[in-house]
Amino acid sequence: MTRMRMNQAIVAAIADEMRTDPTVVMFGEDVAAAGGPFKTSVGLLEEFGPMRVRDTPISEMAFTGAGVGSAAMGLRPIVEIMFMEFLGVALDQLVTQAAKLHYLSRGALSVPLTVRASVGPGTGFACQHSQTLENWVTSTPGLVVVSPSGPQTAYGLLRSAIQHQDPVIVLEPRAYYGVRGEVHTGPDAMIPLGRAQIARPGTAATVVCLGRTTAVALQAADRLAEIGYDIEIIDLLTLVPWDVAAVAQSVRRTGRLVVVEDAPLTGGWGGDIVSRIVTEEFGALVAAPFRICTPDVPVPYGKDLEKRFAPQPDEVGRQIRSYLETGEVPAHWWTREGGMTA
Amino acid sequence: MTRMRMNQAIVAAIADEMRTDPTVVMFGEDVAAAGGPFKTSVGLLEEFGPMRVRDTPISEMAFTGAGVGSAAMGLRPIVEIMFMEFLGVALDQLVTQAAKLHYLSRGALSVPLTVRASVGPGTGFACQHSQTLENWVTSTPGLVVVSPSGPQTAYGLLRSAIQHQDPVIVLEPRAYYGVRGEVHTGPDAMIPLGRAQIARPGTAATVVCLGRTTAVALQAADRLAEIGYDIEIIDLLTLVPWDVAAVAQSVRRTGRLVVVEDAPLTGGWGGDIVSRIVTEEFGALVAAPFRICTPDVPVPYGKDLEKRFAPQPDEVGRQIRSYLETGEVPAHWWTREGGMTA
Amino acid sequence: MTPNRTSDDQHPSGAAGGNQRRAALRDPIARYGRMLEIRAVEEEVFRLFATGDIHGSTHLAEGQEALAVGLASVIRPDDVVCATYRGHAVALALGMTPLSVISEILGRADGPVGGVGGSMHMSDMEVGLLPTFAIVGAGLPVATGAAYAFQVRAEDRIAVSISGDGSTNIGAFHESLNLAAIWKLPVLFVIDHNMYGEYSRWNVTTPLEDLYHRADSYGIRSMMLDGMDIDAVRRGLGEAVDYVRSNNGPMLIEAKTYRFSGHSRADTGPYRPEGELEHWRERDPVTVTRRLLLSQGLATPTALDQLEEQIRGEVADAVSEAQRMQPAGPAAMFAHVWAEPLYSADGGR
Amino acid sequence: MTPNRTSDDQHPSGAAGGNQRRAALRDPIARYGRMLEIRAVEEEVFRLFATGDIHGSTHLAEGQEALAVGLASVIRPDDVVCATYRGHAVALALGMTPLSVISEILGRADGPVGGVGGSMHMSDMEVGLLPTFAIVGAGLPVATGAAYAFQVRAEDRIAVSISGDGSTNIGAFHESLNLAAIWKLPVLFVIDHNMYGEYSRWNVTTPLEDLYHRADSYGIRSMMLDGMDIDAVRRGLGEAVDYVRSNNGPMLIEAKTYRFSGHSRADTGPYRPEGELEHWRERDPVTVTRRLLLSQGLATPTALDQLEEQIRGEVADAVSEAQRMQPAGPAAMFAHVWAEPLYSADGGR
Ligand SMILES: Cc1ncc(C[n+]2csc(CCOP(=O)(O)OP(=O)(O)O)c2C)c(N)n1
Ligand SMILES: Cc1ncc(C[n+]2csc(CCOP(=O)(O)OP(=O)(O)O)c2C)c(N)n1
Ligand SMILES: [Mg+2]
Ligand SMILES: [Mg+2]
Repeated sequence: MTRMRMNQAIVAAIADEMRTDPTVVMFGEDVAAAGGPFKTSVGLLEEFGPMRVRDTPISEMAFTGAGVGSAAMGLRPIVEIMFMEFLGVALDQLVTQAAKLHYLSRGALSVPLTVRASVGPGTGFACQHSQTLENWVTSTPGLVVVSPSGPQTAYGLLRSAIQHQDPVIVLEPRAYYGVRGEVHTGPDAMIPLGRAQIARPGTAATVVCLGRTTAVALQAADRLAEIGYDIEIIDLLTLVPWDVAAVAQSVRRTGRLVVVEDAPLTGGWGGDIVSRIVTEEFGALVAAPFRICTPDVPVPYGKDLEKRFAPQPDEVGRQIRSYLETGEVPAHWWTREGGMTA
Repeated sequence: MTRMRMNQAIVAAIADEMRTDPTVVMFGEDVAAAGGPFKTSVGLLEEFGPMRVRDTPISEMAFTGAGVGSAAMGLRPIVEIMFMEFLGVALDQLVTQAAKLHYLSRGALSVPLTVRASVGPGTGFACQHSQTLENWVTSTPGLVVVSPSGPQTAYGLLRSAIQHQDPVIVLEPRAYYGVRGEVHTGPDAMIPLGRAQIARPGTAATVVCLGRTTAVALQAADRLAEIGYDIEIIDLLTLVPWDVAAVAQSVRRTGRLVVVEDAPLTGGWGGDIVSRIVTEEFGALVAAPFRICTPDVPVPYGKDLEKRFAPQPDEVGRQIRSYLETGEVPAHWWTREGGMTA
Repeated sequence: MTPNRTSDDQHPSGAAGGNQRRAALRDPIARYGRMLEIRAVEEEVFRLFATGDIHGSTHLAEGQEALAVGLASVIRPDDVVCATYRGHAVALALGMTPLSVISEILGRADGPVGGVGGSMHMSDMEVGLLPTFAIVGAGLPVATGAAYAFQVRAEDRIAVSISGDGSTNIGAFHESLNLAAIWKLPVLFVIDHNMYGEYSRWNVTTPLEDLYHRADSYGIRSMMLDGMDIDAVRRGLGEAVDYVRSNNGPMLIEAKTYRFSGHSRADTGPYRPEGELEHWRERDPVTVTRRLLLSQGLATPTALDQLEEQIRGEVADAVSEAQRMQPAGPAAMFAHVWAEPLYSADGGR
Repeated sequence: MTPNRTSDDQHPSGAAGGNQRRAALRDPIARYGRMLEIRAVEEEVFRLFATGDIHGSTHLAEGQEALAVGLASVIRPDDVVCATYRGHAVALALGMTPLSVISEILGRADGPVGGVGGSMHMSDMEVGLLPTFAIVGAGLPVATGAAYAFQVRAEDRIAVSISGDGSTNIGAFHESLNLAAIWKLPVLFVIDHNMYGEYSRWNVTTPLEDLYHRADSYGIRSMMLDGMDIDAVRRGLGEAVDYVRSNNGPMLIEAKTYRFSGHSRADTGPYRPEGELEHWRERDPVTVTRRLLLSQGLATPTALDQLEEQIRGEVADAVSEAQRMQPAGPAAMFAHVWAEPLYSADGGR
């Protein structure tokens, strides 16, 4: 176990994979000489050389596609998309090419490509650099979508993603690159794709989180525990295909489902969780499930605004407490505080 | 009332807007001289001339962006994206630019842009030209998403979209371009954005549809009516922001919710409908809501495969009948028919 | 090491030995025969479309056979090719059989893509053909990436991207050439300038006629050649292939051809300037090559007539055989979605 | 007719009269003053970032002032400009006030974007500045579209896109130039070649140094100029603006500048070749212009010293004033999401 920041855990995962598998390569904007804009590739160029670690031009379509082509030819490329928004100029290569090549080659090709993209609010980068945008990639059969919640899961998921035979996109909560934690490394620390983790066992409600919101909900849970509410927190980790069984099992125990997410009310990924669970576990639910999400507005810049925009421990605690006390779904903060709808 | 194909209704809507408003312009690949790959702009070049109706190079990013820039400068451009997939090379301009310019100019600019894109299966174009991909655009505050279900709604929604002051994307079910129907034209035929329509009133269940699936569900409803099940069909028409009130009201009457969609099980738009309604109307539901959707596979090519892939009247009827008879959510066809999961 | 082929599931329709068919192209008569074969297949496909046997759309390459066959004849079996929805000619040239191509277009279970791909998605890694790309320009980044893999492993292979004149207006073209240049990758970009993108003549969409000049923006060596003349194609592409294979970096070749067919399906090409089609028909690569073979004394008219008859017969047989094959059943759509299925990909209730 | 401005909500911080500030640039001393002002604002922003008063990131344009001011001085008030996240200099040059720029960077409710935009999203349509684009290359298609609107309405206006050397490697650059050329649009593409894209020197990402050659791919006229010399900038851009405004179609100008600042925030530029920064500092547009004004006898050293002192004072005052302004409250994030809100945009429970 070593204490490291999430970006260091990412470097460690990549380095460990590069050491064991000579087909692992990495490229993206300023990932080589500069060690990555978020310092997620520090030292890799020095250790693995310019054939395997490369800087690219500002050409997301070309270099994401280069990931697709080189993966199809047997490499295991890791492509860094600095901000998820930049996939808006390259989505075709991931969704319409990478995710379909195995299918369209009748299995003759596979695309063991890992795309890493930073996502979400919390760093003051404003509305063109702060979206989560999971929905750009979630309804794409053939593409795995994962999202770590801190240093340990960043390490474990990334190693699994690199080893996986299908394309995987890793959505990294950028607000957490600098967050520190104890990290267990090595092959045992790999986290299987497709499996959620119970981040905190509990009985009062099932709270499903992803990425940045797991730690938020954990903080809320501590305070709720003090007043006697013992919630279960599921860190989804894999968003596609997500672990329906784990969530369903938990809901069968708790009878209540809450999703905490950085995505907006309309179209956010939480809708998929609530919908599927309610269809499959209707009888087990003792109260309405609901989502604690972001309002339907572009991510605002101002410090206080951005903080208010995304779920924070206080608000999550308040919502869940009210839910458990009343059995009713609480109002969103922007409704409660009055007249703030766009 | 005139009998016309859906593509002719689209031409009529554009022509009527171009006649009344000189700022309306249109461009896209082969929309001018050739009248459009789906014949959705036949005669417009002849009537309105090359300044207002233009062919573009194969440059979706540039011409979608040209729509954004010209809309910001006061035109009302209509941009044709021949197949929704092509937004995979241009999504940035719609989601990250168009939808944010009003916000980022503190209201000084608005972007009355209409993007039309053909969507969905049913024409044998295989997996890179048959996706619905609503999810690429649904969690984008600032962008309206609509989808017509036939000639009349294509006319009415498109005129409203063109007149609307915010960017609107119109998802046209391409399988229906050739479908004929009676079309009432003129300003009275405009369909307000944000309002669903009850395509068929009923009491047994609320069935929410969009685009291609409305007619599918209507056919299923006729057969269900013969055996005494009277379902209500809501044609959503606007997907973002969708008419929560209309669906909620219906569900309060019927106690049952089914969504019929061309999108895949994982990440399809129906999750948003089910999730929101279950949160707000949990008490009104007498049975589990569920989605009749497509399996998590790329859209297959073969004629029979493609037909099986997407909801058809028979299957929708079978599912809803079973649901109403047993109170239980029926199995997906691919589970029922055994062992077909990817 | 990662295997780049994970198939367990061989399609019988490709069994005729793509590599032998490729090797045969060393012979000029065989090259002529392959052009005839492509023409015959395209004519059958056109007919099957008209009779409603083919679902969806199909993009023929009549007039562009010399480029496809010329290209196939100068690359090696382990080189790879990224082509487009207008891909039957390239597929056949590379070695896929008429039965293979036609069975996929007919959506047969034993088609090379199992009937889930169709006309726009030919693929057979046995002959180095990646699934053809239906998004304009999408093949260029992928070819660039394939070349990068060859460079990393110091393999003696090259990647080829072949795409249309229209594809030079899309962002992926620009980005790929730039990346290939700066990384000095063994990739050959072939632009098949058939004068049209859909229903638009090149001049409606592109401010310059000779597209090979666009390579200058990236310091990439480039050349234009006559795509209707198979010998010119072989000479030009042969040199380019050598250049690229010798680690000089990428190269771009523009081949001037002409699309005799409409863009797709029933397009009759009403937008063509008068006389243009007729002018180009005089340069039909099939008839030009025949004339050349005869004038060079490499074959007799009778021999070539017999060859043509034989090929037409084989193609007709392939059509009949493909029609007798089973259409893909619903289970086909669930095959090969994932190379490594996760337990959570459960398909739902 | 559609109004292209729907604002009801004026931001007081822009009230100082952007157009007067623009008009002032007819005077060489005022141009020098504006460069000084930009430099002073960037220094304050750098300081505020260091002290933690600024949230997020910020991209300074020290060294690039001559290009910004030169451009602003040769276009008309009703022309429009699409610039980038490195946009403070262009914003100030066009006429936004230091108070306006700084208040937005500080996230103030009365900032020009109401505190929801920040450093990367300067905007003030009073001076023709569209919200600056934080996605590399995104401004080029938008400028192209703006120019199309001017063409349709036969207006005497032009659109300007200004973006970095790195932006010439992205697809949107290629597509926009092609579209602008084939439609013959009144758009001027300015490439600010400051030698770096983030931490990469141009040669790491781009196979040719003089980017104006890339215009040849589209038959677009182009020119290179010295972006450190405001007179050269004015001459070159002035000609280009005339050319574009006279309906000759688009033009591309490459200006060679140098980014004295790091890419963003605390980047100290460890990747610069030794001596490069010092070499370029000798060509600092602020000091070069000062020297020129003196040598031409247009001003005395005392006058320029006083001017500098005055401007620094004004900028310091603007900072103090901005710091006293109210930060944007939560309601700000709900403003201007929709120009025409639909009843169904209800915000939920
Ligand atoms: C990104 C994208 N835009 C548009 C299309 C629709 N489309 C298919 S083929 C074609 C014309 C392509 O022309 P060209 O590149 O010259 O190739 P050709 O068809 O002549 O072989 C177009 C516009 C597409 N498939 N992908
Ligand atoms: C599509 C996209 N890719 C990457 C980035 C990240 N990024 C921001 S600025 C920058 C460098 C741009 O360089 P250049 O165009 O030379 O402009 P400069 O910053 O030098 O003004 C990069 C890569 C981005 N904003 N958008
Ligand atoms: Mg062509
Ligand atoms: Mg630069």
